[in-house]
Amino acid sequence: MQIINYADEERRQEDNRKLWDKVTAYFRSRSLWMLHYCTGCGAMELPPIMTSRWDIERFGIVPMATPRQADILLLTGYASTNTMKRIIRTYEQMPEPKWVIAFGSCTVNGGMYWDSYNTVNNVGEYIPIDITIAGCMPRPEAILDTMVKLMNMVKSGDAKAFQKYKDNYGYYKANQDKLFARTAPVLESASLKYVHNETEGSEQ
Amino acid sequence: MVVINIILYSLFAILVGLIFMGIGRKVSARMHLRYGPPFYQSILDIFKLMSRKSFTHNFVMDLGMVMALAGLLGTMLYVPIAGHSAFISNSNIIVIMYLMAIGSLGMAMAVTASGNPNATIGISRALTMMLGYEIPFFIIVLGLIISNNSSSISVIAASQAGSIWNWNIWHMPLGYIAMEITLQAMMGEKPFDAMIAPAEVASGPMVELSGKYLGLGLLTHAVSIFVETGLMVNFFFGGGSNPIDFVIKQLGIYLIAVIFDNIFPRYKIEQAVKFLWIFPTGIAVVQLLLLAF
Amino acid sequence: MNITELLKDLNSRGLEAEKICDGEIKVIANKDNFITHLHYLQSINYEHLANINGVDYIDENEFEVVYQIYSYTDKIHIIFKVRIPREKPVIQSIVDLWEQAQFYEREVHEFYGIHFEGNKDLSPLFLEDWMDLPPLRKDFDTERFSEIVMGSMRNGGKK
Amino acid sequence: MNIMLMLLVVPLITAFLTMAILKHQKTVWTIFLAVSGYLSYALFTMYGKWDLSWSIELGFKMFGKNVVLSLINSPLGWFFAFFASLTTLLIAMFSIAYNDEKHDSKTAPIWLLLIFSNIGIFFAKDWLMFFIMWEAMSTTAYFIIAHGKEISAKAAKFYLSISLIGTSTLLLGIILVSRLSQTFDIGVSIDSLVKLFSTNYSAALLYIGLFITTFLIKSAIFPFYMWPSKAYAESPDDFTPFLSTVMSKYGVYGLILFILPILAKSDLPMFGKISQPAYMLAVLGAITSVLATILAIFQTDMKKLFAYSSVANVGYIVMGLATMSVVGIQGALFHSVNHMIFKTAIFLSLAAVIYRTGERDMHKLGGLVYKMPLTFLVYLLAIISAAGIPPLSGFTSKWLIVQALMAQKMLFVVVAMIFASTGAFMYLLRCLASVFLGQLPDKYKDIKEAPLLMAIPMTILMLLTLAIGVIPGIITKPIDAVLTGMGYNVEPSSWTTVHTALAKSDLNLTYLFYVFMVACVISLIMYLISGKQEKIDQIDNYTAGENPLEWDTTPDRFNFAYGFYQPFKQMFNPMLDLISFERWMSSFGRIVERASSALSLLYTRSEGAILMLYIGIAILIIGGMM
Amino acid sequence: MNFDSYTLTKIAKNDKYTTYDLFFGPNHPGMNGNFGYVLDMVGTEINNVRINAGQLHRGFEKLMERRGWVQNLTLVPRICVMDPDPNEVTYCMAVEKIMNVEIPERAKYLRTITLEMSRLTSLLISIGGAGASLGLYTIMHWTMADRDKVLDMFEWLTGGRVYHIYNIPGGVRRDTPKGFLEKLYETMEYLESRLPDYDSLLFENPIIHKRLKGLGPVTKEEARKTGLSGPNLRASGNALDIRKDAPYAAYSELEFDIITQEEGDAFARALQMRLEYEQAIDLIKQAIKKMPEGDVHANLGNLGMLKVNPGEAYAKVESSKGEFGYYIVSKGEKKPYRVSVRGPSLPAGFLWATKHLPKMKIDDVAVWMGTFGICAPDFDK
Repeated sequence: MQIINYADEERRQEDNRKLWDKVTAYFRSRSLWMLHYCTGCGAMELPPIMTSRWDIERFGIVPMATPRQADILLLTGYASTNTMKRIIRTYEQMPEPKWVIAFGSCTVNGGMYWDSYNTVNNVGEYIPIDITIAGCMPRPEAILDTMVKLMNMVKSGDAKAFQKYKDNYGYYKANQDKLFARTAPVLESASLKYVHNETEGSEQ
Repeated sequence: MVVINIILYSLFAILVGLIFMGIGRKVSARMHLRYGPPFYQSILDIFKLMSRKSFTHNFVMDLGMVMALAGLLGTMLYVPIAGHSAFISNSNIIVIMYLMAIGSLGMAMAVTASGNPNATIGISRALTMMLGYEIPFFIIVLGLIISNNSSSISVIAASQAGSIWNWNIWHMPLGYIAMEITLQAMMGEKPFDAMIAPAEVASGPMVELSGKYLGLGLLTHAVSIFVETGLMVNFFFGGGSNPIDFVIKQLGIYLIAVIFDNIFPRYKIEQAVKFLWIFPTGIAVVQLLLLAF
Repeated sequence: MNITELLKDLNSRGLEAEKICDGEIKVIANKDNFITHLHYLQSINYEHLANINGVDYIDENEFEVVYQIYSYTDKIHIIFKVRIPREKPVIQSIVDLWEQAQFYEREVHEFYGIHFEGNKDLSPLFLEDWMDLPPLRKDFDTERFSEIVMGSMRNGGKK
Repeated sequence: MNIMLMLLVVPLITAFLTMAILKHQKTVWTIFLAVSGYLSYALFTMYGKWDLSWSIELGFKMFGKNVVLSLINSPLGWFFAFFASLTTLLIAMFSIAYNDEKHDSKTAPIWLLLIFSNIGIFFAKDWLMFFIMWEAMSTTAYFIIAHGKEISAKAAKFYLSISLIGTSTLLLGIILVSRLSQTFDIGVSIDSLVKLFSTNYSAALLYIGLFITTFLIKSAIFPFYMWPSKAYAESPDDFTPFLSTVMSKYGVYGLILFILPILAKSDLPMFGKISQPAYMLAVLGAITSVLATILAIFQTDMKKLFAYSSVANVGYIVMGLATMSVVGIQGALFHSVNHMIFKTAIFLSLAAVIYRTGERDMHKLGGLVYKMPLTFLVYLLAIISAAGIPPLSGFTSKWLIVQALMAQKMLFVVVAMIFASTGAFMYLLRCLASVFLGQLPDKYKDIKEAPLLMAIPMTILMLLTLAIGVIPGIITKPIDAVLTGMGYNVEPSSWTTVHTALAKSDLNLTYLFYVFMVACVISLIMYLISGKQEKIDQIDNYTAGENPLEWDTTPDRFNFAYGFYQPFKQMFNPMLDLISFERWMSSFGRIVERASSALSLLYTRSEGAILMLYIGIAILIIGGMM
Repeated sequence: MNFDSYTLTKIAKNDKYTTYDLFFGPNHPGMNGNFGYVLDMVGTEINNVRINAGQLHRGFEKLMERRGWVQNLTLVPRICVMDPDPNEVTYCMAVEKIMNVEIPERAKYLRTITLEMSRLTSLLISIGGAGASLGLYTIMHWTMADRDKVLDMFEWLTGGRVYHIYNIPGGVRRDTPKGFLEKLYETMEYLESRLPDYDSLLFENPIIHKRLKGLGPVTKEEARKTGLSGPNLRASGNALDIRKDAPYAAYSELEFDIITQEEGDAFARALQMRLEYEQAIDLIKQAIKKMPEGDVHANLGNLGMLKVNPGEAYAKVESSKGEFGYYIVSKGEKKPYRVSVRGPSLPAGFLWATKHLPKMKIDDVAVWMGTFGICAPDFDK
């Protein structure tokens, strides 16, 4: 699957953005609403940044109840297969423009769950990520820093992952199908031994 | 000329409402021991919401949200702002009460059109709450009307002109207390915010609103803040001698509501209605009887 | 009842009971009549079922279903073990004794493929559309699975 | 021929004519439409000609005079008759489309008889005419409600048994009053009752009490507010609007015709600013509207819901009347017309829904806006009007009534009024949300918009409610005539402004509409300049991240409509037991029912027997008088 | 007229259009954690509930069989994010039981301190969360701010804010930094001074009383029989606490009483959390005062190459949510043969959900979860 290289194209676009776009980008960057969805254990560091100590509302970032209202989707930590399905549905329900922040090492390469049968290794294969934060789990300062970085990216028009999703939908869809639309067992061992149990079950 | 006036007044109300919301957020942040967003945050939010893409389920959603804002703007135009208003009218209270219902109707229509049960539950709660607060509110208004023998807000506001001691808050303190509680419910602040309870029905009516629909919803809310606090100023605080005085009084009233909002959890809807029908209504009835006999 | 009395009592009922440490014993029961023993234990105030878990003894070609039982009065924890053959992983359900067992049994069923006779609802609880071997069996290779489906790489792909 | 007589004769003759060709349904209903068109036109031409009358002397004497059956074109009667026939005209148009093979109720001839009695009631000059027509109306309505269905027949019997009480009290009242005034003339009897009030207060109270009972029963005012929920719900869907809007006004008409002048002219003990009997009436109206509102909120059947809504609206009208002030009566009359218009629009749009879906329970419907947008729009404007929201017509009349109540310092009555009209908002929106909005169930995926013949009357009604809302003069001008005819001194009302008794409280409705439109434009501009919207499927909803289809959640199972106000209802549960008169009313009704069913067996077999009944009753009454 | 609320379930059975599905979680503001219930509703009342778990399933038990004894220490705290230390301690205790190792006295006290600090952080979230689910966000902000004070102490002691991996088989990783205990004592005093504020805002609030009293009652016997543990068990009147019944760490040397409530309803559970929070502060203070000097870990050789002799053991710890139990089977290899985790939330989250939620109003679900302290990852594993 061909992936369009955005780096150059965006830089070219940067110059001839209209004033109106610049203004909207500024407003958008100052009012990022994040979806209140704790997908993994990284969500534990969200309450501190939202509350008194770090107070992310200073930047206009507030949690929102439903994907319809939100601008940012936070993937807080590992995404299990079940969660990934819900994340994709949630992401597709969000109106554009929308951004995704991936938290923690486990969203990049699986982290300590790299060999688990139920967690996705690289979240970026299924939905486009704008920024990834390293660490397990990332410290609030890191999250805050990322948020500010995202704000700057939005302001300068660099955060265009949602565009990437639209343009390369085939690639993402194929990966998603590989994960969810399984019709047969993956490993050979399954066909040998699991059948027995099924018939056993129906006899009861 | 009247059209230009109407537009200017509408923009003024929207702006004031939005800045109030921002200040309200700042004040709640301070109560939470936080720094809080800038006071113009709500304006940024509105701009962002209006400029982004949004989803609609059918034309009723569009119609409803436009109707909601139009209704509230229409209501706002009937509220005299320190004796000024966009056009010459009698600013009849009953008209205002019924005009405000357009806002609720539009909102209710728009969100139930999405077909999300969460939204519908929210609307059923909002309407129940409306029945809850209209009763005490109307009894208080009735007291004012009876004592002034006019259902015009301008007359009520003008009757309090002169000294600070002419304000109705001193003449009918019980009515003021009842109104303060009722206002909390009218503005949908806690403990009477069962309709938008995020933890229960995922923000209720707002659940399916995206982009500009939510933006229009927020604008409606901003105007409703302006209208409700404006009514309060006209009823009990002498209506203000100039627009700045008026807005400062409104802000004071709004901040009281915000402070209460931050120290109470929410009632269940039936508890809220029961509360509203017992305490504020009881107080208002006592006040009404004192005025009438 | 203290721990020695309990051991004696259980042994006299034909169970292999053995002390692990203070306040903790393990008991091995037969798959045919373990329910009567659990019934008995429950009647002598072993009322807390902490967990049910499976162990896959693949070398011995057996599954072990372990019931963690505790008495609030005696303060003794019993690791109550029942072995069943791997070819025919069927065991009786104890839903009638402890209500929460239905969920523990569903979990064991999902992760080991052990069938609990008498548990009405053994539908999957955690995994969606799972078609492979039950994952906690020793012969399920999670790394291989992850490699094929999620494209995982050892050491992050570095040799 | 005398035009007054024509008004009576045309429907009567066509009634028998259509009976002969009952098999050709379309023709029958077209004739029905033509007759109602003729009546509306004739009535329209009669406006201002207040000296039209017709009378016939019967061949026997009573009280030393020849007994006369007479009609007169009074402004009050004209007012009700004209708007009633206008409503009928629109319903008739709807009925042509509605009564196809599947929904045929074969009620056109009887309905024509009902219209005949309708005209008679509104133009009757003497009690004899009034009673005959009243009785005819009650009986014919029974047949239409029954319309050959088991369940409807039951409801109809219930209705008939309640009506029987009404007619018997009316008969008793007429006998007593005629004896007192030595004539059947209504005008004279008013004066004699006024005289009686100054001499024998309690006797006079008893006399008017008999009449009031009749009128309250007909208008379903407390304590008789239960029967509409049965009768309205089970009657033919196209007849329900007539039943609810026109027939509920007979009681109101009676009150204005007979009770109000007596109360106004007599010297009565006062309570605050108004007389005690009037206050009692206001309280009854208040109780009715509050109870009916509460009951309407909890209905699941949409026709029952609006049956209670009608009761509540008649409650408002009675409240307005009871103020005895110009503004109040103006409001009451205005609301009578408004109620005819918006309630007809509501019932017609619901009939269109029932016509297409065959379902009456609100929770089984949903999302019909996708399929029937015009019906939705009609319903929407109708409920905006019904909820009394400006700039539509319902607001004006409610506003007038509220202003009148406040001016008369009827404090708790006006609070009840506000309660009822806010509660109205709740049930009106419930039906909107459950029937037209929400998720469209799979089985209604391929229904169509209402047919053209249904759409036309609905659209006319929609425009009418808007026009009256913006230019209230359309109604207030005729009301001026009515009020003048009743002896009130009124200034001619303006086209745009409505006046009240309170200081500085007049309201210019055209201006209000204008302001609202400007606000709409501002709001629309905001909507248009903001970002683009994308239309998405109805099931593409926030479901907490889940795919609803994985949990077998089809649109049918994703629609909150049942138990809409359940938490609110739980507050009222203990009270609902108390106010549910239905139990004792129905047990009472059953006794009467049994008696009446024996009687009804005689004539349910064929429609022609109605005439026999008429004649029999007329002879009975006149014989009783002798 | 039909009195539908009287026979809602009957109506739901006869008329399929009366019911509808409402998705409560995973992406729902009222849900704590990535977990969900699919509610079958009649009106605003719940008719039936389907459990939607597994969103956090990572296969810990499988992964632990593939990793070394000490490597597993990085996995275990992730089983319960809110309250990670009990997992570490339980795992270590199970290993120590099999190896038959006695840990040094000071290590015992340090374990006690970390456990209780962890309990504080978890209870602060629970209390704040219970408030937030009723719309009282102020208390949420306050508790989170105070929780950060505890997290700072954790950071000083262990280097990590949320996951500490401080406890290792044989004791704790390292001794306290200089001045740590004094600062911790001060922090505890600060936390204690905040309690009146919480009380006046949350526990003495009449609306809270109105909302919580009588909600989701659990009787004394039911609580014991259905496997509830921790605060939920004690809120129903059972004076049972693992810290007393099977003392571990230094609990046998500290003075404390088992706090119980009688009512067993949501308010009792919330109050129980509040009282145990106070008790935890007191326990930390006691532990600081009684802290002996000495080693902080027993010598087990090179921990990276740790081999555990064959055997099996079940160890359990009283966490802020209840009993955390680890059943470990060792075959004498570098890796455990089987680790089975008993999370405390399953009885409440699954069994009591099916018992309590039907007939409950949608209004109460979030706060019902909040007072039960349901933590999804510990049953999803």
